[in-house]
Amino acid sequence: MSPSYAVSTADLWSIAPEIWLAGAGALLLLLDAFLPALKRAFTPLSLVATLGAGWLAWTSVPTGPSFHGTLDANAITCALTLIVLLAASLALLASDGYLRREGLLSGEYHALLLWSSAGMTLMLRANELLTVFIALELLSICLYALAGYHRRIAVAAEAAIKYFLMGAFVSAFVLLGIALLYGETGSSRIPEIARALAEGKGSLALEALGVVLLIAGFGFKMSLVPFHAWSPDTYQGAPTPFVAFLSVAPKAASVAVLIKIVAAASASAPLAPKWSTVVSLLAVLSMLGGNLLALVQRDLKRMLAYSGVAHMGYLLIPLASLNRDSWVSVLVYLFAYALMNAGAFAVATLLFDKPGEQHLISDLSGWGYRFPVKSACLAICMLSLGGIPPTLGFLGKYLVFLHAVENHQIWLAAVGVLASLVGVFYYLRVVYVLYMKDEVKAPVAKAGDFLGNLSAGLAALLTLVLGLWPGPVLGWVADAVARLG
Amino acid sequence: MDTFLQLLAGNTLTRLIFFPALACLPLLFIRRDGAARAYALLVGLIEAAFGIGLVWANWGSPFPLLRDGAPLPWIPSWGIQYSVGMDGISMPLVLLSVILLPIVVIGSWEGIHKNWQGFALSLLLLTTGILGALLALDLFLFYIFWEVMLIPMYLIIGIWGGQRRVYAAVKFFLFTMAGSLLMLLAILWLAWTYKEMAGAWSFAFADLLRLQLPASEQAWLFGAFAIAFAIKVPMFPLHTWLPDAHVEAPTGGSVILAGILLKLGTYGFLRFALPLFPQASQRYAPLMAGLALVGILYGALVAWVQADMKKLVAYSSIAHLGFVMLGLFAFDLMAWQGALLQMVNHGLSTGALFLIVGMIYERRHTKEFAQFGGLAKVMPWFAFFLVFSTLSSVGLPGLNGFVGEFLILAGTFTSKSIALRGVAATATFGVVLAAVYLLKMVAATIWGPIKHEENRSLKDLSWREKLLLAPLCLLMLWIGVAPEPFLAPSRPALAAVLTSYQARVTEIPVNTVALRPEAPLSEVALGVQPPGPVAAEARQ
Amino acid sequence: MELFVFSLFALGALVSALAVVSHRNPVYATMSLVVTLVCVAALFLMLGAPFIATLQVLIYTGAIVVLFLFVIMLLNIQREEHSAPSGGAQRWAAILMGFVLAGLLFGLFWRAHAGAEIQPLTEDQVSLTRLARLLFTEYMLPFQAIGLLLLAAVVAATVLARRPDGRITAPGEESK
Amino acid sequence: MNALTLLWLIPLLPFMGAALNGILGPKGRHGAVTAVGVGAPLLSLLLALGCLWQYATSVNPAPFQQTLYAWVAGPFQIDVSFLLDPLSCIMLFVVTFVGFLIHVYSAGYMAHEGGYQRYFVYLNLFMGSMLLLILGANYLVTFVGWEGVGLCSYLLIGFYYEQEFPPYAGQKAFIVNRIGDVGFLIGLFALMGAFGTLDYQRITAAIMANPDHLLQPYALGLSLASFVALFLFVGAIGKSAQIPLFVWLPDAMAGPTPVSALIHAATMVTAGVYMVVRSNAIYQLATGVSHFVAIIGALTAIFAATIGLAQNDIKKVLAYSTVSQLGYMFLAAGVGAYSSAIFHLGTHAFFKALLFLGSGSVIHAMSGEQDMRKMGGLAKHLPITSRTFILATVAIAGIPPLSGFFSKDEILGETFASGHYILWAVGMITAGLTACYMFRTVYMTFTGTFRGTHEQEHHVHESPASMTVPLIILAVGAALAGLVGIPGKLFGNEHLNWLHTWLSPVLARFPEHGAEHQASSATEWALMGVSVLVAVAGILVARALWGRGRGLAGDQAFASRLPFLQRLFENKWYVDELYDRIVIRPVKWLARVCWKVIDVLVIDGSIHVGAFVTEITGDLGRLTTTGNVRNYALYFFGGILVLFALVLL
Amino acid sequence: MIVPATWYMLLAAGLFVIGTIGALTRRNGISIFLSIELMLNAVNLLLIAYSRQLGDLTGQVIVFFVLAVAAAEAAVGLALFIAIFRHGHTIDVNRMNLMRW
Repeated sequence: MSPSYAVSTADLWSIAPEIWLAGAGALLLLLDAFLPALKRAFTPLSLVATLGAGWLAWTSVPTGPSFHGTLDANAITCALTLIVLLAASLALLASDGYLRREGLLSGEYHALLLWSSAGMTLMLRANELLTVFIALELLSICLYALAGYHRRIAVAAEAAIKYFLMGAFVSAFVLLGIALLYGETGSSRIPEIARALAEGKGSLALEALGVVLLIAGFGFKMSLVPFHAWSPDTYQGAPTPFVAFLSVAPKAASVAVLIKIVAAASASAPLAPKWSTVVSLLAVLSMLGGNLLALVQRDLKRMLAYSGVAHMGYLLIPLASLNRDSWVSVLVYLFAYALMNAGAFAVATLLFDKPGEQHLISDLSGWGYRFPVKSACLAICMLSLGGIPPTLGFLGKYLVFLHAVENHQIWLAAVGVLASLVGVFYYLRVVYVLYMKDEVKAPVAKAGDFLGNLSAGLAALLTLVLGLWPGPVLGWVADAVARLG
Repeated sequence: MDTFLQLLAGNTLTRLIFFPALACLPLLFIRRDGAARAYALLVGLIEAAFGIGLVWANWGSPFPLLRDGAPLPWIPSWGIQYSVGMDGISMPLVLLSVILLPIVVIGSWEGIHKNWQGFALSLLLLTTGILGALLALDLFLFYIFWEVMLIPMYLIIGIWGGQRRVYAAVKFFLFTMAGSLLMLLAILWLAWTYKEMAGAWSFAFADLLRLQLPASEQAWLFGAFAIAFAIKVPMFPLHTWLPDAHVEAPTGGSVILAGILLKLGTYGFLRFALPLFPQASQRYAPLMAGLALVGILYGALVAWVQADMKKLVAYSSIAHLGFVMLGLFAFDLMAWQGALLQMVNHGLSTGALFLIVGMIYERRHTKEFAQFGGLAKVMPWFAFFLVFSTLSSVGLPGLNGFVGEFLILAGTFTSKSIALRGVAATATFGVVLAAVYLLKMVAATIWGPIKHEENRSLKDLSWREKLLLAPLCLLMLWIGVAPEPFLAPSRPALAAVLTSYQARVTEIPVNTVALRPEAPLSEVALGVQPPGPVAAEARQ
Repeated sequence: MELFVFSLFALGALVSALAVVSHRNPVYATMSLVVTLVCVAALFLMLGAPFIATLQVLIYTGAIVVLFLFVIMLLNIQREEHSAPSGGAQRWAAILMGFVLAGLLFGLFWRAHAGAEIQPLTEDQVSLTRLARLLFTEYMLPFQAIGLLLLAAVVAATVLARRPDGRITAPGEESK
Repeated sequence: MNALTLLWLIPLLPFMGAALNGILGPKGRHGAVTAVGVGAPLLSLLLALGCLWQYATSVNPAPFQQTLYAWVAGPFQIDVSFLLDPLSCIMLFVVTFVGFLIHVYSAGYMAHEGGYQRYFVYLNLFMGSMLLLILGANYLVTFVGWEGVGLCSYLLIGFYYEQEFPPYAGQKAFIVNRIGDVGFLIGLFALMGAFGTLDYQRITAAIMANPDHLLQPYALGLSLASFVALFLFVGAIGKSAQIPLFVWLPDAMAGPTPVSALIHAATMVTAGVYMVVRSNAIYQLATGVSHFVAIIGALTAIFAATIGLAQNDIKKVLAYSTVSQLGYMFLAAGVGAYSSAIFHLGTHAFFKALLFLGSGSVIHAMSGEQDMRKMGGLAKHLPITSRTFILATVAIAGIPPLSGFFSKDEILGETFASGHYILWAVGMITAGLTACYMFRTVYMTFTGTFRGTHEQEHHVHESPASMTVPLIILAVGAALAGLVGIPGKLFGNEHLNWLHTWLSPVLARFPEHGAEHQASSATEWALMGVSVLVAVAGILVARALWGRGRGLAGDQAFASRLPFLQRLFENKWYVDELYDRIVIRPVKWLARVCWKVIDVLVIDGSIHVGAFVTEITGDLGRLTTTGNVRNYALYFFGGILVLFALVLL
Repeated sequence: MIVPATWYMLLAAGLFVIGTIGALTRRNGISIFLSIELMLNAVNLLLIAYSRQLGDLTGQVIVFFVLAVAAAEAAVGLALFIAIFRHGHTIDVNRMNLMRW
């Protein structure tokens, strides 16, 4: 036996997007150091990075396992990768103006964001727990730094430290979960863990604990109730354009891992029905908790944070009856969520130009007339978040509920419906504050932010257009799931 | 997509539905109030011409169903189609919608003081939603359009409304949303059941009609649909959003809301809830008829003690639509004819009343009775139109309201059920109450001595305002004197739906879901479908 | 003999761990952590993982703890402040739930592995070569990823520790 | 040219007149308005006369039905069609003739009032609706006219809209009528259900073909015939101001006097009688209900007469008199004397229109004063008015050979003959009371000394020719109309009673039900004598109390002797107050409860509570986000334990 | 006597719980972080114990990576403490509540 240490070309191609992203990040760092004059081009350059990575993920990543099975790519991971990169792109576009305004434009921001994306895309393809953990840490560390990126404001530091302390604490639990699964099943590879579970190898209770810990860990990243408490604080304090990324991309990557873990854990016959219960509980708690708490928020970003909690609750509904079709609902929902949530934060970036201050919804009063286009974008995103047709958000909810109905979990859909009724209330509040109140606060005049507007406009437009003409999206997703074999 | 564009270009229902929405695009760049207003009027007139032309062109035909070609795949993975069609049931309401559109624009000409662009956008999108919901033959499509109506209306109430507009708008939205989400669940369930039975997804109404459901399932599905529609109608006790919405909405909003939006609820019952769930609807018919009766009397009573003109008219809507609901749940051709006609009638007369209230509100900025009195002296034309519309609303023979109420009540009374006879007889008292509260309104506004000095200098209706009301009043008179032209086109459609409905009711109940055989497309859309051999098999 | 050594280091680890979590002075707590880490390293050694034990001592005690001390000194934190009263409910809930978790873990481990036969150490298990081979074949990807991770960490640390105006200085200076 | 083919024009012409005047607008020239407003009824009258002539002269006249178009088609077809048969012929003549005269009168009476054009619009509208009512070939067309006249009544009562009271009175009239109309409608529905048509001729034919069908139990423990008859009668009660729905008619006097004459005396209020007679086939089968009709009629007759005794407003007296006379008509219809009812309807139209127009002339002369206490001695100032008025009074009092005598006596005779002796007695007493209060009116108005102001006295003058000529024509009618119904039996020639013969085709005959009451001619003579005596007695009492220039002394005497009765009569038996207490207030209270309690408190309240609870839950929930990261970690830790517990369980 | 791996596991569990309690009860951010390091170390011990019991080196590989991760986390975390100290002159997590509710 002579092991080959050489990394095969196929293996390299399988991480081409990550290499591209990492390289681009490093390049930006270097440019920052040596050619600071190019600063203005950082955002376009980083967009080239995300788009290029997307293109690579779309065209070049071979399906199937690579790197000794630590990675496993398929059409779905490709879709998820694109969703992550979409969020990254939107966030980067939205960031440009913010960073300039605050005098924070530097390569580090872009590099960290790109690396974080790389961590996510890696994590969602990872098929082995150690790789998952490393990728998780990679993306987390970048996120911690980005959350505290705005050095001058205290809330940003506080946001970052809260996120960091929670993240580190949770990492320890995730690691414990990995250790338990590894120790009891004898492998850290997810397929083998599934096989071992199916065979009944190891202590069932410890394995269950391991799975619970992993669910909790990724539930934390997805900010599910009761692991959600950090997210409003962090979202509020962190730079707004970055939150467009933070509120979407890690959730997309985490849900992929979560599904893998739940699917693997369901291989164990005695445990299989439990996961449905666990996931349903988390879904119900998140939907209700998120919406109820969002209802009473006065700060737009906090409100969106809780709304994100609720959305992750909806997203879990298809997981409660996990089958191949769940992916369709999950992907469409994630895609919609990425667009509308990133769009909402992009608009928030444009409208609230005083970092560190509260993002009071009431400040938006009457701005619907002062900023017609931005407000329209925000309104569309809000309606989409509320799940009102003909937006993409509705389509997502519809598919999620359909999945529940299809799998005899109509009660879950009913809870979802109830919760979204609460949701509609606070999403609408933004709309009515925008259009139906008289202006209370004069906005600070500021230079146009083309890229930021582009980000918001693109997100809103896609939310609306794809909601009206969802055929391509759904066809593509259905195709991806069908290719899963 | 290509086919869709072709449809959009041709003289089709598709163009009728989407023309207002497409017309919004240029509107995005028309910022000036005057221009936006004129543009909206232009679009409204063109749309009305389209609508009338379309109906006119097909008037002579027996009017079974006008379809835009074959259904187009919209979301093929879930069998969701773009499929629209017009038959005798939707035709009157479509006609009403397109006629009201320019009238609403003109009616808002001076009442809307700010942001005409936004108002016109909302109005046009709303029209698309309404027409789509009326013409959709696919339940998913229907739901989409149903919800599309919500936002513009919400904005219209919330932006251009009165003092408590936000409360009213949110209340309107949440009530309606609550109902429609339930309906969504029911639609999903139906589609899934169909998939389980037929092996493929479909939301097409024609396909879902083939489902023969067990009683228990029918019950909750009907319940979900019924709640959604009952909120929209609105039926007692789900009606409290309506007075608020009406009071706060601007004139144009009230007209659309009362004129068309509420009808979507009753239309939904007639088109979807009854044919889809025959046995359940039969079972709950006493309840529904009872609630309709309560609505008639309750709405009338509460209207009587209102101090605000708009609130009074709003509560009168509850009473009037109670008649429609009663007619629908009589399951009698005459009653159905009356119900359908009454939907149009209510649109005309209540629409006119709201316009009139709006006119006086624009002059005096109040709608309180106590502020008026004796206006007939200074505003004779106003008085004339107010009395005319009121009489139509009261149901005076010779005007439209009577025809609808008469057919409904006569149909209900003569239907087979003895209990309905009592209900109809009791409901007839609603006619007295209508006179009581509406004449109270007339008396308090235009009769008597002038009590407030500021009323002495009020200007009578302008040409614009007279032109606005004249067509409505002419229609009221026409329908009242010779209703047959308005009844004839819908009769075959209603008769067909009723026949097939009764055939379904008398089917032997099934314990598990069964699938009826397929029927020809045109008939399916009308609901014609006698129980066939497959259903018979399912019984064994 | 082995039992004795185990007991010694286990006890050392537990006691110093308790000191870590209970000592008010972070410097002492950090020093106690060193003790724990060393004890655990010794246990690694006993479990046949000499390479990891070495790394533990080098990285943890040599680098990380030093970093901690450095920051503690830099920030000049002596004791936990007493001004804000610590939430009693939080403390007791934490301790209670901690005991629950401990009970669970103990119970489960005991049930799962009590009396499990342990194989004597083989050459393969302590072989650094095998470890390295694993690292460079099966765990090649994590290995590469950790490179990026460390790079990111460095960048992140510099980004975060930078002064608001962008200069990298000790925080103590600005207060003056 | 066959005039009958233009039958449809008869109701249409007044409508067109109304429309034309409406288009002319308030600024229309006086002459033009008059030409249109009076011209349209004139054309109608001429056309009607042509039709009547054509109809009467055709051999063996069969009912003429003219269908214009289908109002509603389909399995329940209802046509817009007109019917000319003996009954509608009579009505047509009365309505067009009296109507036209009153139009002419109005042109004079209203000449100087504001809203002249509006007045004629309403009046023409009324004529059209009334003609629709009587010419309708089915219940629906009749009902359209029925409510149409109600509307015009509303508008005309409220004609002086700038005052407080008239609009209120109009509203009251409309609403009370509507209560009756509900009954009418329910009756229609039952007919519709039973026969599938509302066509008079087809329904009658169906009943004649199978009378037993109508005797089947239907609802409320009634047979179909009784059910229909009862509810149709409810409609008649409302329209014809019978107990208990008569309250609107006295208030209706707030309208211009010609209107009172036309609508609230001659034509509209008699629609109920017309409708009952029209439905006589059903009423004949509903014997119980017929009794009820008779009782109501008799009660109303005497009840209104008592009130008439104590009224001081000249128009109010006439109004109660109308109610009372309508009671007679229903008494007749109730005892099966349908042709007598129509007879009295016709004669009443003449003399009551005359009375009202006379009173209008008086009021005109008195510059709008209606209180008889302020009049007196007007005979010398108003020769034509006073003479015609007195003639009409004599007619209504039932003094032969004036029209009122024949018709009233026929009713009483038929009542007696049918065995309703108590009702007959009531009718007799009423006849006495009628004579009494009508002569009270005459005495208070025309005799004695003038009690008004000097200004009024100065202004008193006879009315213009446009008003007096109709008075004279009507007086001729009131005097001679009775001749169409000379009680043939007395002279042994049934056919002498032309009206009876004329109407007989309209009246259904059921061999087993309709046993003709035959009274001997001796009894007839005796009854006739009694009624004349009673009338004379009534007149003498009036003369004793109010005549011979006693002025108001009679009233005071009445009030001092029978204070309780006087107050009761003067306040109309407190019926309005009673309704206010037992109907209006409770319903209004209920309405407020519905609104304030059910709507606001219960429904909205529960929704608000729901929203509040939701928000409070959210508010409490947000307290969990303490901002302290250690708490968050604890939630996480706790969450794990809970989830794991869930898995273990 | 060879000490069975189970005992190491129990010890690891104990250390982990101590770390958890520490992380949850300390107010000083750095002390919390220290406790988290303790938790990581406990897991490391568990991994090595499993590795020993399974006779599989993967556990050791994981620990190897965890050490690196811990180092990276420490660097970032401590930098963060410096940053937060700049703003509030405290690293008491009880006082880091500019944002809540």
